[in-house]
Amino acid sequence: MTSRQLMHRSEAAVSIELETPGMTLNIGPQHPSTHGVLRLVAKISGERIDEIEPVIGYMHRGYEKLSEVRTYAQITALVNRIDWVSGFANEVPFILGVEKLMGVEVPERAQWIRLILTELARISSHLVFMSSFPLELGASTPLMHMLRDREHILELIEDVTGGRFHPNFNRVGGVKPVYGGGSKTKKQSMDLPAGFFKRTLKAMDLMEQSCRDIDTLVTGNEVVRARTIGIGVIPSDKALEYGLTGPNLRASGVAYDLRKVENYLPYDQIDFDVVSRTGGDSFDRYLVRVGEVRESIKIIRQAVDLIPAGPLQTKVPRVLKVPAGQVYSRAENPKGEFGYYIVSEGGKMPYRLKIRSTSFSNLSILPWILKGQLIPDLVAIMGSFDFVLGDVDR
Amino acid sequence: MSRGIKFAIPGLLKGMGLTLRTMLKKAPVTMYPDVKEIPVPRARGVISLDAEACTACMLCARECPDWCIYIEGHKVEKAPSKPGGRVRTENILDRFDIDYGLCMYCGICVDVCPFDALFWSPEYEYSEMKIADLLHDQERLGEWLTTVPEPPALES
Amino acid sequence: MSDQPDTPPEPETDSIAEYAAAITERLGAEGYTVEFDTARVFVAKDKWVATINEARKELPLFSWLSAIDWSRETEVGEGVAEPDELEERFEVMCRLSSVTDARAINFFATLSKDDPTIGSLTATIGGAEWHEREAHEMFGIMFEGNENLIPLYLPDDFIGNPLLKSFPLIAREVKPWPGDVDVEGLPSSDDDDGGDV
Amino acid sequence: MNAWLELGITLVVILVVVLVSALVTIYVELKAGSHMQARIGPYYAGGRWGWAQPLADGAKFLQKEDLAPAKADGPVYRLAPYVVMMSAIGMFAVIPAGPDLVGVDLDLGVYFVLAISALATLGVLMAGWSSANKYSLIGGLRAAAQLIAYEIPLILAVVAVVIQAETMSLNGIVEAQMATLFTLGGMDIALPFILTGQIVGFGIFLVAAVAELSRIPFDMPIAESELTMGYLTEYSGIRFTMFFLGEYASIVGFSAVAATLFLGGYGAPFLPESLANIAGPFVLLAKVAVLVFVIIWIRFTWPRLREDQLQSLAWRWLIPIALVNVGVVATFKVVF
Repeated sequence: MTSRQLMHRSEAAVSIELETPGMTLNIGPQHPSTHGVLRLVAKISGERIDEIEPVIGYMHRGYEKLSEVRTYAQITALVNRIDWVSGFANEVPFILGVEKLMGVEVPERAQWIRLILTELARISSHLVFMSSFPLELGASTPLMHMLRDREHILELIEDVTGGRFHPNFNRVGGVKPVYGGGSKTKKQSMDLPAGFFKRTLKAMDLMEQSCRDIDTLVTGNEVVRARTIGIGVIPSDKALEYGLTGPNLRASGVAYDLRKVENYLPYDQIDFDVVSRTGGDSFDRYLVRVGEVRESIKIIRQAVDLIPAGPLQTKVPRVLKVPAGQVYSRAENPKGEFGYYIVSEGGKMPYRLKIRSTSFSNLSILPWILKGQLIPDLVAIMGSFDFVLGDVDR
Repeated sequence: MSRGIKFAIPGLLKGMGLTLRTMLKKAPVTMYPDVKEIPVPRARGVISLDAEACTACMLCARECPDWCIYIEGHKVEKAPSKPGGRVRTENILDRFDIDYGLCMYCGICVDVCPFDALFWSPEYEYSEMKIADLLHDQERLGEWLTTVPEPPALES
Repeated sequence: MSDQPDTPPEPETDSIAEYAAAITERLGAEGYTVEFDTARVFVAKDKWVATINEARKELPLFSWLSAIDWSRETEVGEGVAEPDELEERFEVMCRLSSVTDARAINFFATLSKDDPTIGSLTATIGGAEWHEREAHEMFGIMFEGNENLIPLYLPDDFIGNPLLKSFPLIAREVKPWPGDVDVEGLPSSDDDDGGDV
Repeated sequence: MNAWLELGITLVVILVVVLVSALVTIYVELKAGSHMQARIGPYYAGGRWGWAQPLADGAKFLQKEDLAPAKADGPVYRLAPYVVMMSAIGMFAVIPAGPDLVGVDLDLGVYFVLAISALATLGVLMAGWSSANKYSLIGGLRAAAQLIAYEIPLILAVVAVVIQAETMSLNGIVEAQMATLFTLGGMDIALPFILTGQIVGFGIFLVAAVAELSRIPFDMPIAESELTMGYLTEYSGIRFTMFFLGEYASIVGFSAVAATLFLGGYGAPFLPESLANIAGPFVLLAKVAVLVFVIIWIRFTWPRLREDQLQSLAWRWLIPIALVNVGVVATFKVVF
């Protein structure tokens, strides 16, 4: 081998290196911005993403299979673990579906309690978003401030249901009983504890303050605006094609809110607006959620005025047997449309339960939206989607 | 930058004002092991057992989604309440264990108990170094009974 | 905050039943049922893709896609009410919904168990890819035209289709049901008390 | 032999100052940051207010295993933290804390400070490259790009000061700021450069210094939510401690340079000459403390920018403004 050849070889090696062939960057499943165990396999050149493949399933718990071996009462306990930051909102569509199948009428007061707790769950979920989204962008203070304020909401939920994250408060035909109801105790449903309304209204004032805080800290911050405005724009047709719902869809200009559309819980007696924006970028998705917290505050204030007195539980048999039939029941979860397709064959357990979880559909747009973005924008876009991995994997 | 420097600088400074104000305020922190928060009466902390009331009917063990309740019992003959009456049998509880390593705190067992034997207690300090120690036996479950609060007053 | 005026939705038809009848007629589907406000429209397997694409013109939101395994025998859980009369089959279901009012239709297509193959929607609905991958790994249904039918949740080397009724649930088999232990019957003699059951 | 002893004492003093100032800065960041976030931060270590938390953290880090990835470029990987640390120590060597209280009084002190502070980025780049980790690599490259962009406005801001002070010695610059500007009611009034036409330069210097330090809002080389921890990803134990101490010592170092160049250094109004060597360090300390607090305050309020936005901020805004600033200062110097 002559020295000439050697030189030639090294030159060849240098020119190959200068071409910088695409690098594969494995983001996750243990990564600070993937909210748990999402994994993204990205082909990048420089900091630009050429192609991205999300890998999910690290938290797949098989809830659809598990539901087939559980009674309806046991599934209620299971479903509020799907999207754990808004546990109560997951129970509602399931219990409504079972009630539809059984033809059970729910007393008014129980419906209003469900409504109030759903909205509390919505606020608490959005507060988690308002804390984690700035964190993705590098601001750590909103995280602590919003989690501090969420504590007020969790306290209210715990006051009523006994659980902060997993209320498991809904029962077919009403709400949770105090005890089993033996010879000494009467079977009695858990009504709202004394002073609840006063504390709720006080908490709502605090929530308004935290909305103002987040406006000061995040909305008005030029760095946030520079990082998010025009980043990750989803046009409405793409959003519909990928099944985006909730704030993610409403940020794209489609004012679709099941609370207005679907006839469930007494939302029709309440005056509130559907928050929607037209930009479809990360900043709009953030603004929609902040706006929804303000609307939820409005809803809860009205609900506290409107809630009637009365019974809480319709009589249902002790052993729940659900008549055969198929029903799809959906409700507006903080993250979007949450639905259950219940196939009953007349037994104690469903024959098949399809869980339409919101984050799963919302995340399915990731390969499309992240193509051609920069790595810092990936973080901003994913943060703006507000997903929970338990909700993706089920 | 999107809105021009006229909006940018005040926006940035307002945020700094908020953090400074927060710094000067007292932090809302409960120093846990020294100061303890009192959980609400309905808090689902731990399940307590009134063994006197339990009839070993197995309802809770059957309804438990996690299969974490273990009950054993035997039947005994009970003397007739009045002479010449029918001889009845009674269930005697031998073992009642809840495995808190498995329990998911759904409260179905408390809901279904028809004899007022199970109650929620808001106590929460029973973590263990070994998972096996989380299996609370009848005696341990009975100790929790003293911590069960009265149900709270209701909103009228 | 709202940029768009919130106009109350004006449904084209009075009820979901009438709408289901109308859309069945328009799309040339095989039939429909409506129960509990849930409309099901049955579509022939070979017209699946065309029908869904046609329907998306009026129901633009692709909500989800999944399947049901109708099986006479079940390994876990409760089976169907009358197994003898059941025709073993898969049903693929896809839900489209309107974004202005409550109209929504679940489209159903029946697949035989011998040939669980159906056209893929991914050409026009990008969001269907994940749902089809899920249905593929959970039920073993093939979606012709979806090139990327790799497992979504399960490990790559997983064997079996977990949501089939013939698939056992290991968690329920490795441990005996505590509820099975009934309280022991009367012992023959009172002094000999067998504690273990 | 006397010279060696003097050098030894100087070195020990500088090392102690570097370590203590880094630890105090870490503590202030922990504590002030916590309170800004409605927390209380360190509480138990040391008995009161958690004052010993940085020491406890340091002791913990020292016990940890010093890991290096199998494919790491060993010598470079091991050397990188010391480069960063050395750069921080080097800065402290020339900053005057009093007329005679200076490690080495260089005629080209400003030049030396800027040169040695840029070395830290070399250490960062070494760490990023040698870690055999893609996140580290991206972080290292970002740091390099950031250095190239922000060294220029930094130097331009300093050039204006040098023009005004007519010297490159740091002591000289402080003395220039202590020189009597005018007499008002029988009192000699001396003003720091920030009040005599360098306010723009001070702003540019501060922004560029924060960028050089990779602090929020310019912490893209670290960016824990994007690059996990950037070039620090693979480091642990003593080497991580070195990076950590180096980073915080650099914060103090840059603040001290800024205080010297723009805020009058160790000089204070109405401070008699005779006390300058005794009170000087405290005056400087007070000024440094304010600047350090502002840097921490910003870190706990703002999010981070994107790499290309950072570049456009430097090239499209800071450098032109800094050039104009140099021109204006030079014109004034020539005309008046």
